[in-house]
Amino acid sequence: MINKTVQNAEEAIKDIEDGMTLMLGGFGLCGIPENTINALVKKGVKELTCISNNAGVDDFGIGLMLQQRQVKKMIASYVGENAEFERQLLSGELEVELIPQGTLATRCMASGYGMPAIFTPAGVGTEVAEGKETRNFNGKEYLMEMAFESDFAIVKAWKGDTAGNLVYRATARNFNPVMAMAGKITIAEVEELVEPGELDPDQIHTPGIYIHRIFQGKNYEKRIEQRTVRQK
Amino acid sequence: MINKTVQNAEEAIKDIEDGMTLMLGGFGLCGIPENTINALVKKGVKELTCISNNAGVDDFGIGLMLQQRQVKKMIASYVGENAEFERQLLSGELEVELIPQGTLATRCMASGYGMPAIFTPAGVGTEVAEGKETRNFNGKEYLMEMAFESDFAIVKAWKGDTAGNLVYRATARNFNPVMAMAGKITIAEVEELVEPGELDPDQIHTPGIYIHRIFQGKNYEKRIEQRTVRQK
Amino acid sequence: MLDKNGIAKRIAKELKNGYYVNLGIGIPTLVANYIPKGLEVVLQSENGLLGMGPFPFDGEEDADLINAGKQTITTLPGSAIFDSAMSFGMIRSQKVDLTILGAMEVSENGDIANWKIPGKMVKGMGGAMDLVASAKNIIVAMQHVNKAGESKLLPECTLPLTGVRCIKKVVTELAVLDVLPEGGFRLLERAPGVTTEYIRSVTAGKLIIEGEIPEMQLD
Amino acid sequence: MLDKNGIAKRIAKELKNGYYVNLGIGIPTLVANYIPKGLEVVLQSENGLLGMGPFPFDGEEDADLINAGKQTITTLPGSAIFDSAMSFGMIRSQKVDLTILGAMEVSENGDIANWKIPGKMVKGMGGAMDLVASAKNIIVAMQHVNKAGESKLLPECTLPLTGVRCIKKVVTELAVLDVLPEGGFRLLERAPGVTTEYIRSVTAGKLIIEGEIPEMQLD
Repeated sequence: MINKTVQNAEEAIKDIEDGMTLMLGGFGLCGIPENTINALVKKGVKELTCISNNAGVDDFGIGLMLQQRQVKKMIASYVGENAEFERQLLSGELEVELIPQGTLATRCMASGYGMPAIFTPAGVGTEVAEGKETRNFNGKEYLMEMAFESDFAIVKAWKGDTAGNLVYRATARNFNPVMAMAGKITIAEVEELVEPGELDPDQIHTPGIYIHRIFQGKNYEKRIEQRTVRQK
Repeated sequence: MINKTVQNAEEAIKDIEDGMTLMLGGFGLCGIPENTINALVKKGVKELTCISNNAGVDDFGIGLMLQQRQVKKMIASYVGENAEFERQLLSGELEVELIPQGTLATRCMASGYGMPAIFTPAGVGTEVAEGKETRNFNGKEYLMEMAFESDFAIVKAWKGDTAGNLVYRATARNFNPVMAMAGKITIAEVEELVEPGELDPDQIHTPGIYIHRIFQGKNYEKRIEQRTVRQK
Repeated sequence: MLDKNGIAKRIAKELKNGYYVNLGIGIPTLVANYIPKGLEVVLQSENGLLGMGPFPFDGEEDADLINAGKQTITTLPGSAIFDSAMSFGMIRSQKVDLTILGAMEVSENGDIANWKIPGKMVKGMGGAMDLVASAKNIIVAMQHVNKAGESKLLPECTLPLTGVRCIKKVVTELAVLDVLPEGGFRLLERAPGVTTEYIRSVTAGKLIIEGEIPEMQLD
Repeated sequence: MLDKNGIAKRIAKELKNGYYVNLGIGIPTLVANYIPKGLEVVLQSENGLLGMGPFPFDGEEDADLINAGKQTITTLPGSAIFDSAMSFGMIRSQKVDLTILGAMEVSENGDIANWKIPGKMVKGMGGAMDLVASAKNIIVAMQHVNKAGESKLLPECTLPLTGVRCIKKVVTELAVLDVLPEGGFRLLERAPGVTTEYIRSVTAGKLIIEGEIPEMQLD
C-alpha cells in the first residue's frame, strides 16, 4: 500500500501558504482537527479562506485562528458562540459567507464525486438564491449549487492506517468524510494510526485514495460545547 | 426503534404488482437478493421494469425471471452471459436500456439524496447523450442525468437489525446501498437478522430510515460466476 | 395559556407510530420528553445521527457524541451514524416524516423567517433552510407574539425568509393552527382558558375560525 | 511482435510509484502480473474495491469478493470497500491516476470505440464510458489490427463511440504510440523486430514518425 504518513501536523501543513482556501472538518467543536489547527496558528499563515460548518469558540478550534487574524473569509452555516468573530465581522476585518448546512455538505461531496454542480431546494425564495440559477423539476424549484474545492482539506478521524484509510467515531464523523473528498490535498489527523490490515476493509468510512497525508495527533482536548446531562 | 421485520420474501413482496418498476441490488451474481427473486418468480408477477447492473445468468438471479417472461424492460449497464436474455432481446420480446455503470449508480444515489438530477461526463459525445441536455462546467462537457426512483428497491445485505440498519460484506455491497435509498418501498433481505443494538452505530452502511421491510433469507447459494484461483 | 413544556406536549400529540422526526433547537427539543408511551418514534439529528437517545448521565458525557444543538447525548439500540451529506440526503429525499422547529415569523401562506434580523449579528441558518425546503411536514413551535408584543403570525413575513410556502402547522402558547394551502391560518384548538377573541387580537395574518373551536386536550 | 503478456509487460512500465490504477478486462488485467518491484501501486476495481489482491488459492474463493470482471479475488492489508456510487465518484473526481483498457478502435484524435458492434448483440458499456470520460490518463491495450486484418488505429472511429478525445497512449503488439492533443499517433517505440515501415502499413490514422524510433525495452 501507498504510505501517506507524515511525522506531525507541522510537516503536514508545510506547504500551506497565505491566501489559500482550507476546509476544516468538524461540527461545533466535535471532530475538529485540533493538532492541525494548532500548527496553523503556530505557523501564522494568513489571509486564509476557511470553509467549515462553524467557526469554533473564542479560545478553541478555528477561534484560535481568528484571534491571530489569520482568516480573511469564513464560509460556514452557523457562526454563533464567538465574540471575537463577531467583533471582526462588525468591524469589516472578516468576510463571511453563510451557506445552508446541507448545501455546504453536498457541495463538498459533489467535489469528491466529480459532480460539478448539484441541485437542492434549500434557500429557494430566500436571499441565498440571489444570483443563482433555479430550475424546476417535477413541479419543485431547486437551486443549482457548485461543487466546492479547496487547496487543502483538513480532517480528523478516530483511527487511520498508513494507507490513508479512515474510521470516524460517533458524531465526530459529521463533515469530515465529505471534506476529505474535496481537498486538492487532504490532511488527516487521527487519534490512532495503525498499520494496513488492522482496519476491516468493510468498515472504512473514507478510503485512502482521498487522503494525501496522515499523522497521529496528540493531546486531544475534545472540548464539549454544551455539556448536558441528566441525573441518575 | 421502529420494527421493519416481515416474515419472509413472500410477505415482503405481497403488494408488488404487474407493471411495476423494481430495482435489484447486486453486481453480476454477487450480492443479489436471491430469496426475493425466487419469491418473485414463484409469484409470477409480470410486465416488470427491472433496474439492475446486470441481468443474471440463464438459471440464476434475474435470469430466472427472464425465463418466466416476467420482465418487460431491463435497465442495466451490462447484460452479457445470458442466452435467454439475448433471445428475447433479438425477438423483440424484451426492451433494454443500457446505461453507463457510474451513471446508473449515481442516478440511484441522487434519488436517495433528494437530488432530482446529476451531472456526469460519462457518455458525452456518444449515443448515450442523444436527447439529453449537455452543459459545460470549467471547460468540460457533462450530461444531465435524472434521478432514478422505483416502486420497490430490493437489496441484499450481510447483517441487518429489525430497525432496518444494514451492513454489507466485501464487494457484495456494490449497488445495494445506493438502490436501498431509491425505492419508494425498499425491501432488504439479510443473511443474519439481529436485534437493535447488536450492530455498531458507527459501522452501519445503510441507516434503517431507508428500509421499509426486512427479513432473514435462507439457503443462500451465492453462486460464483468466474471462479478464478491460483495454485499454492 | 401554555408554557414551553405545554407547547412541546401538545406538539408531541402530532407524532405517529413509526415517524422519523427532526427536532430543532429550543421548544422543539422538549418534544422528546413527551413522546406518547407505546409510539415508536426515531429522532434524527442533522449532524449525523438516527435514534437520538436522552442526555447522558453526569460523568458519562462523550465529546464525540452530540446533537445538532451541540449538546451531549446518547445513542439507543438501533441507532445509526452517518456523515453530513447523507444526513441532509435523507432530509432532502423526505425520508424524515416530520420536522419541528422554532420561528421568528410565519406568514399566512406558510413562509417562515427564523434565521436573520437585519442590523443584528447574523449567526447563520445552520440546517434550517435545508429542513424547511425539503420536509414534507413541518410544525412550527413558537410564541404567538414577540417580545415587543407584536404578532408573529403575519400576512407576510417582514424578516428575511428561511423558506417559502412550507409550514403546515403552528403551535403556540395560545393555539394550534393549520396553514392552509390557499393561504390563511385556520384555528384548530385554543389553549386552556384562551378565547378565540384573544387569539384573533394577536394574529395579524388572516385567521379562519369555523364553528366551535375546542380547547386543547393535553393528556 | 509482442504477445498479450508482452503488451501487459510494456504497459506496466508506465506505472509510477503511488499510482491508483483501474485495469479493464482482458490484456489490462494481465498488467497486474508485471508491476515493477518496489513500486507501490493500488488497483481499483469499479465494483467497489481499492487494493485488489491476487486470485485466491484454490478452495479459498469468497463469493462475496469479486472484481469488475466477476472473477474471485482477494483483498490486501490496507484494502477498502465501498459502494458503486463512491467507486465512480472517485473515478469521476480523478482520484484514479491511470486507467488501462482494451479497445476495438482508437482514432487519431483520441476517440475510443469499445462497446458496441452494430448488428451484433450489444452487451453494454459497463463502466467503460464513465472511465474514459473521467480518467486523466488512459492507456489503451489492444491488437494493432482486427481479425479481418484492418487497422484499429483510424482517422475516425467507425463503430459507436465509448468516449471522445480521451485516449493518451496506445500500446499494441507492434508499437507504443502517443495520441497527440492536436491529433495523430506519434510512434514512440517499436516492438522487438518490428519495422517502422510495417507499423506504417497497418496504421490507418495519421502516423507521426520523428527521428529514430527505438525498440521497446521490456526488462
